[in-house]
Amino acid sequence: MPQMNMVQALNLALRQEMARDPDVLLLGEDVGRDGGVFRISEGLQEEFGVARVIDTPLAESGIVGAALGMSLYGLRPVAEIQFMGFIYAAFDQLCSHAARMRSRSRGRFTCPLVVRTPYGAGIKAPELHEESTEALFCHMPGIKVVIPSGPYSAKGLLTAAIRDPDPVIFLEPTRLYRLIREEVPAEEYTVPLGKAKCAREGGDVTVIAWGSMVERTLKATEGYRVDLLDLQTISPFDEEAILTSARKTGRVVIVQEAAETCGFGAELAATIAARAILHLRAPILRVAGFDVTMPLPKLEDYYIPSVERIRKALDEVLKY
Amino acid sequence: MPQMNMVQALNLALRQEMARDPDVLLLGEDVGRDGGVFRISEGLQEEFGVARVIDTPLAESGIVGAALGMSLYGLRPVAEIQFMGFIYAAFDQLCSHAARMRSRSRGRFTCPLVVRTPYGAGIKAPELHEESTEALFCHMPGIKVVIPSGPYSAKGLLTAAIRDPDPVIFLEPTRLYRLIREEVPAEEYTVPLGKAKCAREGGDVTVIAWGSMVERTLKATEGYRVDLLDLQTISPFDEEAILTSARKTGRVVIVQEAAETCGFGAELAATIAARAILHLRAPILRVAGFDVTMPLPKLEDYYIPSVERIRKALDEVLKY
Amino acid sequence: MPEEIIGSCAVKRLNILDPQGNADENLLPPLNGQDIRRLYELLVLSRTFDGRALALQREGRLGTYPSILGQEAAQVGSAFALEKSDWVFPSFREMGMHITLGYPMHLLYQYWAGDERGLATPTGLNILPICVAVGTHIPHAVGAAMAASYRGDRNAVVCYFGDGATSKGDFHEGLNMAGVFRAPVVFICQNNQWAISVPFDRQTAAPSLAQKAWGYGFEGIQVDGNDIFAVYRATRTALEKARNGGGPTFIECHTYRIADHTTADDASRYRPPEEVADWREKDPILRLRRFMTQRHLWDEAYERHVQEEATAAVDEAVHRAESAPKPAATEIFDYTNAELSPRQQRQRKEVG
Amino acid sequence: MPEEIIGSCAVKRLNILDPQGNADENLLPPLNGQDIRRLYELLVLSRTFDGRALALQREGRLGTYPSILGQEAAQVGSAFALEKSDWVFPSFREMGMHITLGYPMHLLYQYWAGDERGLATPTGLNILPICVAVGTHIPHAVGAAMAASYRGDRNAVVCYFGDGATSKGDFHEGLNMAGVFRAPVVFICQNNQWAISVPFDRQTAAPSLAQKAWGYGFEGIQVDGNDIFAVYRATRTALEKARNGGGPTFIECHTYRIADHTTADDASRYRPPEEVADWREKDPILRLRRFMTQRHLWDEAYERHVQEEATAAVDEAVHRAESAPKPAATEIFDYTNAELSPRQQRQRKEVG
Ligand SMILES: Cc1ncc(C[n+]2csc(CCOP(=O)(O)OP(=O)(O)O)c2C)c(N)n1
Ligand SMILES: Cc1ncc(C[n+]2csc(CCOP(=O)(O)OP(=O)(O)O)c2C)c(N)n1
Ligand SMILES: [Mg+2]
Ligand SMILES: [Mg+2]
Repeated sequence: MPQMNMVQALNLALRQEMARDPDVLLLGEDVGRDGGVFRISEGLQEEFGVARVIDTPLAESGIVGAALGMSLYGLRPVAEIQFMGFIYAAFDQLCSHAARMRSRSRGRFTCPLVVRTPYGAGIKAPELHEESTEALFCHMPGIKVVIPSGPYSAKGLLTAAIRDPDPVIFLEPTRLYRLIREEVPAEEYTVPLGKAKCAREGGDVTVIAWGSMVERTLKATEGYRVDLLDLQTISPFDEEAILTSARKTGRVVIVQEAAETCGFGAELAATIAARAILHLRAPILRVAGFDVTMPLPKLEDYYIPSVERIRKALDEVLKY
Repeated sequence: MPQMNMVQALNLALRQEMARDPDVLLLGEDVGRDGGVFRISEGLQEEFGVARVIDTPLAESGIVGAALGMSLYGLRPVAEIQFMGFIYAAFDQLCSHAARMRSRSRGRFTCPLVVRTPYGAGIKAPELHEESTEALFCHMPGIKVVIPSGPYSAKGLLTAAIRDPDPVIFLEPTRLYRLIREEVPAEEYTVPLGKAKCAREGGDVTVIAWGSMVERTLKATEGYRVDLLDLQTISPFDEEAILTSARKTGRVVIVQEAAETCGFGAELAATIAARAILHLRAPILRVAGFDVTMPLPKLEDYYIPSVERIRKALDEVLKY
Repeated sequence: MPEEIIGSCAVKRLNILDPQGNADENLLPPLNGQDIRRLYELLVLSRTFDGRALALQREGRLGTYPSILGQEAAQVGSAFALEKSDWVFPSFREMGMHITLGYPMHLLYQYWAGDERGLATPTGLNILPICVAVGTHIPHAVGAAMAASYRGDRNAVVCYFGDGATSKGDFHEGLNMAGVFRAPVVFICQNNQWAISVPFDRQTAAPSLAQKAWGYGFEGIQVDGNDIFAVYRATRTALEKARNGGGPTFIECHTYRIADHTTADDASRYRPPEEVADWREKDPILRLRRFMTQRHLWDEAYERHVQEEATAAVDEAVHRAESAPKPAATEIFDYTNAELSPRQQRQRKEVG
Repeated sequence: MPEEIIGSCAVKRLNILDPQGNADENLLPPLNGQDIRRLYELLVLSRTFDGRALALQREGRLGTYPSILGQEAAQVGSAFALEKSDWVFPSFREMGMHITLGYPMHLLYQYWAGDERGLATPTGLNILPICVAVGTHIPHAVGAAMAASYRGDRNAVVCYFGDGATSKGDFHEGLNMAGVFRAPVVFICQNNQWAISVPFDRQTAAPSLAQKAWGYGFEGIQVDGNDIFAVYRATRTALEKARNGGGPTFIECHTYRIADHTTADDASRYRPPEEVADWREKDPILRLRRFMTQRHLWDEAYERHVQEEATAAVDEAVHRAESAPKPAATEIFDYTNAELSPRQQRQRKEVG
């Protein structure tokens, strides 16, 4: 099986889905000629033409809105928002329309649409280039939120997202784009949406992470006996996997890059506190970004949950 | 002391703050001549002139962005978004700018800005007129989120919000605008931001609610011995009050109008699960809206947490 | 070298039928007597539908409702130019369009009574759900038009909105993209002079909306929106252009909202009654009737017939709407996603 | 009645100084020799600052950096027309404006090295922080201009952005509001022909950006953005108009991004080298130098002096920026809100 990084895996997923289904097309800023600022769509305009790999004007709401219109017509557009920090301009389109069109039309019109965007910190980039506000999109019934943590899951999840009948926000951890290489099947495959992956098994603590934090959490949990759940999809998320593990271990640590308050970790803790609390022996701890404006590069390392902070939380829950 | 409903209390707060401080001005769609679609700014354009009560074009991002620019210049604008369902278009301005300007400029520029908007269900209005997505704004460090539950708190909190040095999103429960009348001081006063109010005291269960749900939760908890905390501000929220009560009662029920997943109740549950779990005897229950698109009037009553659903949760935690 | 003119634009207004019912023969579109009667009947039906909606609302049988009174020609005239296979992205005040295209009236009543089943467009029609969030559907229309081009379909896309919508960012992003991609889309703006209480001259400092199209590199035209022939002609021309690869057109229908903004509004708070009275004189139905009278297409008996048919159709629609079975509580779940998550399944059990 | 013209517009382009350094005497703004030398020195300083930034970035001493190469005249010429008390809302590629207004260069280097302390504008200057989210600062400028009017201040507001920004909804909402409220704001668009890899003609189908202003009911003008006199003159005229209650103006500076989009970009992937070579011929500094040579305002000795001064100033700025003490970890908390919440206080203790 070939070794790939996440950029190559995503590129291959797009290429294969485009080859397979003429309704799949790409649009976004600089996705065509330039191949995307991270080169995710490199070579695809040459291969599939300018009508299928569309460089758009600089207009995030317009991009998502137009992609949505394409999906209503029956296509399966994959829109790119250049960085997650610029998706806020498309918030209305996602929340008021993509999430609701199926419901509004009682199923007559649907939006099989994927919005891809690089997210997360650790790349020493300018303001708004390192956001991790995935939780916002999990409070929008009707939308799915998918976050791979490595090349293998990236390819399988993106393929599944493109084939999904509903709108999917697909967040790509920028820091990991070229950091991890692993074996990735050259053929098409899907990784099912809504299912967590057990990235490490052990019995003492349930550790839950997703996307950019999985790699770091794997490091941090070395030498500990933990169940490390990589959520892969956070909306809808794999309640069963989480509850099963939490009930077994009685200790939970959640690792989230985003600011602590109202991050996705809150939902996980609340779910466990409602449905597994009698099995717990320790407080549910969140290791998270702080409740501050995401800092610029000089200070960002203080913000991002570190291996040390994760270990401190593990040691803390293990005291009980 | 005069009896007032929330509309009158809010109107009085605006009038008094405008009289007190020439830097306070209002802008939004239909806020001037028409006095606002809910009449919150009734009479204010007559009194303070068209330069201070400004009818804007139909452009939510522009309204919030322009208000923000005014606040940077040194004014204290109060912008109205006609319904919360239309604030998503201003999400970028709130999240990328209002929340960050102080940090970005290291304190050189600040945004003493209030964005008022009616929110919440139960008024049999069209689509997007009954949103309760307050949690989204609690995941934006730098922004405060304030939600009154009655005329008295509405007046005092709005006054405090206008005087606050940072941006405040002020959510007004539409269903309660004219439902509750109570004594409201004719003079100026503030209700401090960030502090919960104990709306009912009892020792068996801690019940937490805010805004539109307080009135209903008061009804539902009649005959129960509960601490009912009305949060009043949800960002930042009164952790101390919540933890103190939760440690005392050992049972927690959270009542939230918004869709369950990733609503603000999740943060409350997570906070308690991290810092008071050893005192709990029962699961932390959320009574919340369902994870569906907010229904139109014919079905909305099935969506909004009912007295029955709240009581069911109380009875459930009381079993432990 | 110094100051040089690098471009110029003139914005036109099209008017064919004047308030007295006189038409400019050169511009009159090729419609036969039957077509014209059909147009008239659709106008009357739309107005009848609308009047009934207002009455039902007063009786508490409908929710908040936005009247189309005075704007019927802009809606019927434009929709009449469409093919069944075209795609339509409405705002919330174009029930005359729905009626013209054969969207079942009982569904419209159901929707305005607060029942989303009213937005399940029957197959065979490509009318998107009513869009409440002003202007936000404009990019959808552009995307759909790009999709039609991509597929090589000869479908055109029509997008309706009001003067207020032209202030929204999505209007701009949508129109700009339509220009860049030469999308086969026709933007039909009903400039009814008001956005709730905000008059046109506070909505924009531009003297016309049509001129905004120049900034997007395509043609904008103003038409007398109470002149059904002008609306029809401009729409047909634009649709043909779109189908033939000529790209988008912006049509400003200059009309007037005779009624309150919605049943929740009281326009007398902000609007001079004389203005309303002036515009009543320019009534689109009256105008067509005068034209038809001149051409012997109209008489009292015909009028009675048309009114009776309209009333009967509306009665029937109200009846159908009101005798629809109550939606089940579990309906709130069934269209959120293609498949429910385990959590949604659990929640669904709670309601029934 | 039929088709009538209801409005028309012509869009102008202003050019005073040609690439050979010849000027149109009638249009030349009233600048004396000292002013002109000052302009030249600012151009050279801006370019020196920029070149050093690129060098520092290559050495890993700066983060991603967007070069202003080729756009210096548009920035220096416009900023030179401002008063100190005016308010400026920049985008991210106007360091020539910062330098002209006396914004400390070491702060700019600090900022581009990833330290937010670089955006703490010194008191006395009203330059807002660099705005990374394209176009989103435009409504702020409009609001500030409305605030200046409201206060009765004679301050004008200037807002800078690129061609790409004109596609954003916030551009539209901001300009439309500026028109409606006749806000004292000048929009300065640096149309450098590219938005990363997207060329101007894929950004909009309109042949000029200046013409977009017509849709907002105020004047738009294109200037040769590499002609510092044209830029200065147009800006001064617009500022005077703004101060005198004449409302907003849109100025399109027709210029070119000679460098890659940023240091993270490789423009050779998408852009023909001949195009870049053509534009190098139109270099704004060369052009002013030719003009000054004709007028005996420039000679080799002067050039050496100007270059030396610029280098020294840049050396000093780099030194100051790099010898600034490291920011404390707790700094990440200290500007989020005026006061920290109990939770933020707890978190703050975790980092130090
Ligand atoms: C984005 C958005 N903002 C505000 C509203 C509330 N609102 C409903 S209709 C309307 C005015 C619309 O004016 P216009 O576009 O001219 O359409 P008209 O009502 O005149 O048909 C407003 C402000 C809304 N529905 N959507
Ligand atoms: C809202 C937003 N979308 C995308 C980006 C990423 N981005 C940074 S600069 C740029 C192009 C900007 O083009 P233009 O406005 O012409 O300015 P220029 O870079 O040419 O100075 C893009 C797409 C961004 N910063 N902000
Ligand atoms: Mg209107
Ligand atoms: Mg550019």
